Amino acid sequence: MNSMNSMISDIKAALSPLETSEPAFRQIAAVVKPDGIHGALAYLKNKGFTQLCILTCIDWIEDSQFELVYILFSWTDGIHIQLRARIDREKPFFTTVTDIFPGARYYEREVHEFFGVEFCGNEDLYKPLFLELWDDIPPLRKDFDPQAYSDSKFPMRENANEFLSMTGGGDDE
Amino acid sequence: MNAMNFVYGFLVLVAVFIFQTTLTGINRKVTARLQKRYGARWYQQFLDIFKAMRKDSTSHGWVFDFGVIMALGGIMATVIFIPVAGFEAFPGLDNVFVISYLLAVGMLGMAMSAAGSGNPWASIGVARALTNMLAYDIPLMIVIFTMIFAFDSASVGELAAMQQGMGVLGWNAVRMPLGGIVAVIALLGMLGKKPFDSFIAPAEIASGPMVEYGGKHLGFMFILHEFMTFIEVSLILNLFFGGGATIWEYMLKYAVLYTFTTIISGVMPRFKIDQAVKYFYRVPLAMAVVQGLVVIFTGLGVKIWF
Amino acid sequence: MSIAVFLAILIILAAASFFVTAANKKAGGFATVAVSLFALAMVLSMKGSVGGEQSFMYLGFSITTVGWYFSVVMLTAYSMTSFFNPFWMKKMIYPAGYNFLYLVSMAGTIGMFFAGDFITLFIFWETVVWSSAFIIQQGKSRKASYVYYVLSAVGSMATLFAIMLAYSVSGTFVIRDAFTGLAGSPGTALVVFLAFILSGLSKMGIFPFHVWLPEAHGSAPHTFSPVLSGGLVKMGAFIAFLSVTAFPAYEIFGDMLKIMGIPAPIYFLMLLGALSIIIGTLMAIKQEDAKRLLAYSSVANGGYILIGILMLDQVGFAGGMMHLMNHALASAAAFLAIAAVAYRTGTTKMSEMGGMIHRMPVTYLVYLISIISMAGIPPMGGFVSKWLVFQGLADKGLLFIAAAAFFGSIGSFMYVFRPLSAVFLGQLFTRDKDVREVGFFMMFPMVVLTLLTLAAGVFPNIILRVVTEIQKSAGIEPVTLARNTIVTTNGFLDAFRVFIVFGFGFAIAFVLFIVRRKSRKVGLMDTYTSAEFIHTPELLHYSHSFYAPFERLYDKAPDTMNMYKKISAGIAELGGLVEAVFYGGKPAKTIFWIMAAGMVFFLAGGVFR
Amino acid sequence: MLNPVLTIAIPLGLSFLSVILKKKRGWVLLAAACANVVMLFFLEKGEVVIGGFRAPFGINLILDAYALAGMAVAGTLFLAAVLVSRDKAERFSTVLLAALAGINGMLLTGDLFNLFVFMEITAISAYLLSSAGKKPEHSFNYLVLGSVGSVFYLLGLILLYSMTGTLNMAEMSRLAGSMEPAALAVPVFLIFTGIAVEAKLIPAGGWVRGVLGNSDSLTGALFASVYSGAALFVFGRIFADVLLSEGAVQIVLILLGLLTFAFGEAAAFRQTSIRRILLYSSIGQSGLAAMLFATGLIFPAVLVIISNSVSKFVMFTTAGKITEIHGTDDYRELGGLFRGNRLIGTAFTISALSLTGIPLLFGFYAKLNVLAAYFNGRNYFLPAVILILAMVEGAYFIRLLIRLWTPGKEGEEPDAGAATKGTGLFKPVGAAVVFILSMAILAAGLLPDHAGEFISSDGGLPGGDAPSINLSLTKGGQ
Amino acid sequence: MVLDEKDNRSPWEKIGDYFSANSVWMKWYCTGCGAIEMPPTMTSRFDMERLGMGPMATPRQADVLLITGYLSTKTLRRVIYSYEQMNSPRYVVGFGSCTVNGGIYYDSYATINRLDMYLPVDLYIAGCMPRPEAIMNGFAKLIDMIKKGEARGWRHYQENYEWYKKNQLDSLGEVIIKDEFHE
Repeated sequence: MNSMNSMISDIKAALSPLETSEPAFRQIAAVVKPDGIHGALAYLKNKGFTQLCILTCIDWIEDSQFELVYILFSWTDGIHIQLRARIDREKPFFTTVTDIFPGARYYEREVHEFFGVEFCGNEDLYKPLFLELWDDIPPLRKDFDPQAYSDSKFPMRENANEFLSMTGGGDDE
Repeated sequence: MNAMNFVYGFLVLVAVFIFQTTLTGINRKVTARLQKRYGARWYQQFLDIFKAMRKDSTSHGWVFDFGVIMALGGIMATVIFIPVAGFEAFPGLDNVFVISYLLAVGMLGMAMSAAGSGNPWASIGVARALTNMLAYDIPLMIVIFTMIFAFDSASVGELAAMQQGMGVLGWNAVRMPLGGIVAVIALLGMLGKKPFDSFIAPAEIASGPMVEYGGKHLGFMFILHEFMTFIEVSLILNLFFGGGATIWEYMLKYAVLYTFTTIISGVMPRFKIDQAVKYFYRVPLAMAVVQGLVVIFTGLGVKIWF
Repeated sequence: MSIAVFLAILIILAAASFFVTAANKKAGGFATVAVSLFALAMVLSMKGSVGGEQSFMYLGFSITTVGWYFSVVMLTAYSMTSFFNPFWMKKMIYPAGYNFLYLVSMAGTIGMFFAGDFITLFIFWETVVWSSAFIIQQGKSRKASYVYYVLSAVGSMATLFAIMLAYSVSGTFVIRDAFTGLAGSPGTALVVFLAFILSGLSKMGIFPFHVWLPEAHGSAPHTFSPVLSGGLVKMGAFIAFLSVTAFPAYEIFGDMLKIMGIPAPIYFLMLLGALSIIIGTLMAIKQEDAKRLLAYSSVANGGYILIGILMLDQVGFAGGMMHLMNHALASAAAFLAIAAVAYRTGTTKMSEMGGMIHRMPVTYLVYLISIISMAGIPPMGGFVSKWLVFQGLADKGLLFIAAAAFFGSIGSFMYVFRPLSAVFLGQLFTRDKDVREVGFFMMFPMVVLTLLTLAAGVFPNIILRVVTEIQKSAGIEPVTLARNTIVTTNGFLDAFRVFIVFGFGFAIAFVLFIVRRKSRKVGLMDTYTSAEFIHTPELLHYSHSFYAPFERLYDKAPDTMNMYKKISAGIAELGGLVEAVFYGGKPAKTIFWIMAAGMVFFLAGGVFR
Repeated sequence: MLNPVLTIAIPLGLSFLSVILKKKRGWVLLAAACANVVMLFFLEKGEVVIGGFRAPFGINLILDAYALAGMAVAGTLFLAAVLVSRDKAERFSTVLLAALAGINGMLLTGDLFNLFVFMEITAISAYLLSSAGKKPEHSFNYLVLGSVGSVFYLLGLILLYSMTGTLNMAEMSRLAGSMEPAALAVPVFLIFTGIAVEAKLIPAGGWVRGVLGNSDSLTGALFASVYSGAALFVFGRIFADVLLSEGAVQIVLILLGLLTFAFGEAAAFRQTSIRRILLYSSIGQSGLAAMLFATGLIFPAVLVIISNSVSKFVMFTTAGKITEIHGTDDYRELGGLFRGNRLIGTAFTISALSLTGIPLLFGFYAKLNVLAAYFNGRNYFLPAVILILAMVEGAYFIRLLIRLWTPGKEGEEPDAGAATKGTGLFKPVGAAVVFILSMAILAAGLLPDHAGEFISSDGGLPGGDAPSINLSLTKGGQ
Repeated sequence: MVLDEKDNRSPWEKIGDYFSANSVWMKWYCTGCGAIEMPPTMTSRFDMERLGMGPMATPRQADVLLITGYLSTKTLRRVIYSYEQMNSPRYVVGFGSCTVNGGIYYDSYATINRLDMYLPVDLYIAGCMPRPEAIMNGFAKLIDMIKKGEARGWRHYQENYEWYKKNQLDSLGEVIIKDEFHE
């Protein structure tokens, strides 16, 4: 645990996070200011956290905030680090980290597609990634209503007879 | 060469089709029983073929069709040349090289048609099939070569006839035991049975060359497969197991030999294609060369029974 | 017309074509067509005058059946290929020079085949070598021409050595007399035999001289590769023929160690042939360029021809002699087909093309039939000749050579299929959507060669009759021919009946096919892709590293080219050393060496007198 | 019939005249060169005594077929060189005329000391000429080695004189024949060294790279064909006619020739500069000729010298011109040079191919004779070596030719646009001369027997050597 | 399925249907959790080969398209593509409640609710998931239907192609996607 402790103290000293915690064994969570993310990632990459496991997002609709979560892993120490930062939900703009982790390009596209967060500097941001031909607000936002979407797009079966009548002809709609 | 030859040839084709397709059905049952299943009906193979012929088909251009016809045509011509229990529709054309190379016409036609579909799986499958062929054919051809040298004949019918009349001891598989083993292993490769079936690996390359065939094209491929099986098993049977003095003996031996390969393949896993090549060039090739040297330099196996 | 006059006319016509081309490129191309067809007609008409001896100044000619046969093979390749010339003139850097050298090398081959003595043989041999070397450099690679020339030179120099050695022993240059004079001294005879056949080996691309074929065939102008592969390589076969017939190798080496009845030196050469079959096959399988692939296939087929000729028996020899005709026809046609494709698409890289069958069906059929013949599949000519070679090998029990022959034969299915699949079958690339079939004038030679290949397979006895005459003149028992049948001790082959039965099978299959319902036509891109949408044909075409799993098995095998590179580097290194030691520009050093030489003189004069 | 002395006296006299006639000296040079060639046809064969004393006591000149062949080659090529580079030759008129006199003297003289004198005349003119390369260092090296060679030669002469008491060649030949061969080892070495410097043989050819590697169209041609041809003729005169060595000494001589041949070809193989390729090739050919002379095979050696001199003349002249015009002679930078100079390219190609021994060119006849001569002597090792080295020679020449003819990158079709620009390497006269010489190679190659008879005409060469092989006698059907 | 249509097949068609019924080859589209029920059905416990059924590698060879579970819109596009590559006569079997009415994914933004809106389903096998017994039962029913000429979904698809196409476009936008990953 010494490496953990020293890591935490290092992080505290270098990144001055808003708060730190240890959510699980060999995991560190640190909340930083949005504009500190870039520096923190660069610093941690230097410290051996060479892998960006994931970039994801949480929609805190009550606080009107998006929380971006970067999870890094160090193959030398075996430690995961979460970096969390909250940005304004109404103006969901953030800078890309592809200059530090080129692989973040696809994570950012994903977050953009599902939450609508825009990462300035990512060239491919507006290309579709998962959702083919999506035509509504980003689906993982809390204010998106999947039931309504499903009802509007995918007809429900109303009763058993409808299916039975299908083989007789498709003119019942 | 007159009209009767062609009539005989046609009858041979029909008979071979019925016989081999039935046998294939029975062997499906055998495989099922090996796997503790009940298995398909014995005539299931006929149903499958006729069902395929019945269905609509899709074509990817003229070479796709032409290749199929060429394949089946070449294979059927080869079937006509195979001597069965001393009977040949066209006497004297049963040269072993003619048969093995005419067989290649069919394979080339199939490969052409498959690659003509434009599907990369088909090309990969063909590439593997050809590699497989290169693997099994060399040891087998060395043994056959030895046999031709030893008996001064390249005629399949004559070679078969020479082994008859001495019971089991007359069989080349017994006279040349290593060669016999090589032949059976090569037969597995020729038939595309496990462990040498990586070229039609259904789950990996979507059944390889067959990937784009449906309907009558697929039916043709199944008929082709039956004929090809007949040619390959007959070749080994005639050359190594003495053919048959009568048609019944021939059929019986044939059924036993074919079922034997099915049983072996029923309990085998699958070689990767390069593993298959390595295997054939290690064990069977060495055995074939040893057998060849023994026969050529000592005459052992050729003369001691004479 | 005497040979000398004939050759002189050809040379004059070659010069004329030079000036015609200088005036009008296309007309010059047509001039080569006319001249080569004229030469072919002349040679064909010479069949009657076989047996004559002629001389002109210091050149001596002798018209033999075998010379006639080789000339016909050669001129078929030349004349058919020349039909392509007019259309490629604009791509040549020296069109006039190309046409001139094309015809000069053609004349050279005729002179060589009809040579009556070694000096004539050598003169024309070298004429062909340098003229073709200067043609090859007009293609894609200068290095190819260099490699070609150097390896040819290895052979030429060895041959010259052999000629002079034979001359010094027997005192004549006349081919048969010079060799028979060696009968008394087997040691010298062995040296002469090996040195003489070396040029044949290097020309035929027998291991270890095979490295020039892929370079030269692959990089020569597209209109010259067919000649190289279909024609010039056969010059080596001629040398091999002379080595075993004019040089009575079997008699002279009769007392030596025999392996399966073959004298050891000949068996050794056969092993080299077998090795080239294996190497040619393996290398052809892994080529990415269609022309290089065909070049390696020529290496393998050269092995068959060599083995067949060296057997010098009733059957195998006939097979070897016939195979050189069959291979010339098939390989010229295959190279022409690739040239036709390159004419339309501008590339010969297999991974850059696909689906040409939908745009160039005739070219496809030409290529198909020629490769079927090369792979030795009935009913094409290549099958008959390979069959004869196999029969001959089986007769003699040459196990290892037969194993190599089988390997090459089965392996050829692999490499001939590859361009078929990659270039002609598969997906049609977007870039080639508007490609058209080549015009009639280029299609004509391809179709003629294809029909000849087919004819050779269905009526092989037409060619084999000439071969029997050659066998008679070489003093061996000719292969037995019935009306349609070739008879050997191990069985017989009736190619015509095989063809008919094949047709019968095909007819049944065809009837079966058309009685069933017509199929639905779908596009090439509408294929099973595990249900994924793919819109780019280039991505749906499997052609790169076609036999990757198999290639992996031998990708670490040593490359013969490296050996030559090492030799070349060694000579250069020695040169560098010499330069530094003797020519460094420091007088003191030179004087030191003078003194050293002085010491040697003193020692020579005083000590080792 | 003219007295052979005139061929020495006239150039020498004109050389003094040219100092006075400063303006017209170019014409004087041309006239002398022409006169020299014309005189060759009218010279009286036989021995000429100078100063009244008959040999062995006096000084004499010997004009036999051998000397005539040498003078024909040297004189013709000298004239050709003057014609091709008249402007350059003009500046060196005096020197060149003296050199011509020296060369003729070297070839004609029947006296070993006179030979020394003529050699010195020639050598001094060569030193002066080599300074035209504007690289004094190389001229200095040449001067040093040349002087060393002269000293060695003189020492050898003194030794021989003390041993035999004569300097006359014929007398010396007679006396040396009866001497213990081992005793000749030292004088042979000393004299060998003296001539080897000029003949570019190992170990004394250290100056060649510097001088010939920086030669221009005039000096290159003169050094590589005229001087070196003459020197080799002298070498042959001495070692195949006068001081016939035997046993170990002969083997050492052959070996040195062989080493020169092999090393020269190997060194040429790695060069990229045209002139260096050519100079090492010349070294190799000199080695071959020396080897042949040392074996006693005079006729093949003469053929080799003639073939080499003519070919090298064409090639060195061209290479010199190329350097002058394009500023470099690295063939990798000169791709497609001959595209604009096809006539000269053809001449160059014919010369190179002849040198590598392609049939129907003169070089083939030479090679054939060399081989036949060795085979007749039941020597099988040397022909094998010669053929292997001929292969090396063919390799580097074909590489050079291909590059010079065909522009464009490796792996692509030739690109006419990438060809080295520029036409007209030569002025018309020069081009004509070069082309005629190459055509002569071709003609002599097409009619080899006539050429052979022409060279060995009238009583043949010393030792009665005649063509080893007559192609007309090898016709088929006999 | 109770259908009151007359059996108006020709004798040749009847024979053909007999063959089709006794040799049913399936292309599994293993879209969801149902795929895991297939191995027991196929292997020695239940052995579907008894009925002449078997798995096939490609849609060209197959007679039945077996949809084993929920279908997201992305998957449905590919299923439709596969179906159109099959040769007639071809049949579709929906498998599990997700294909019937969306199952537990009824309100998902990404999965469809009714398969028969987009493809002509001949037979549903209900259950979440159906056990192998149910599957075998369903197959027996399918074979029976084919034999009697009642499994005519493929004809229905041909005849009502416009209707199916409209449904597909309504729910999916485009069937065939061309983007960065599919070019």
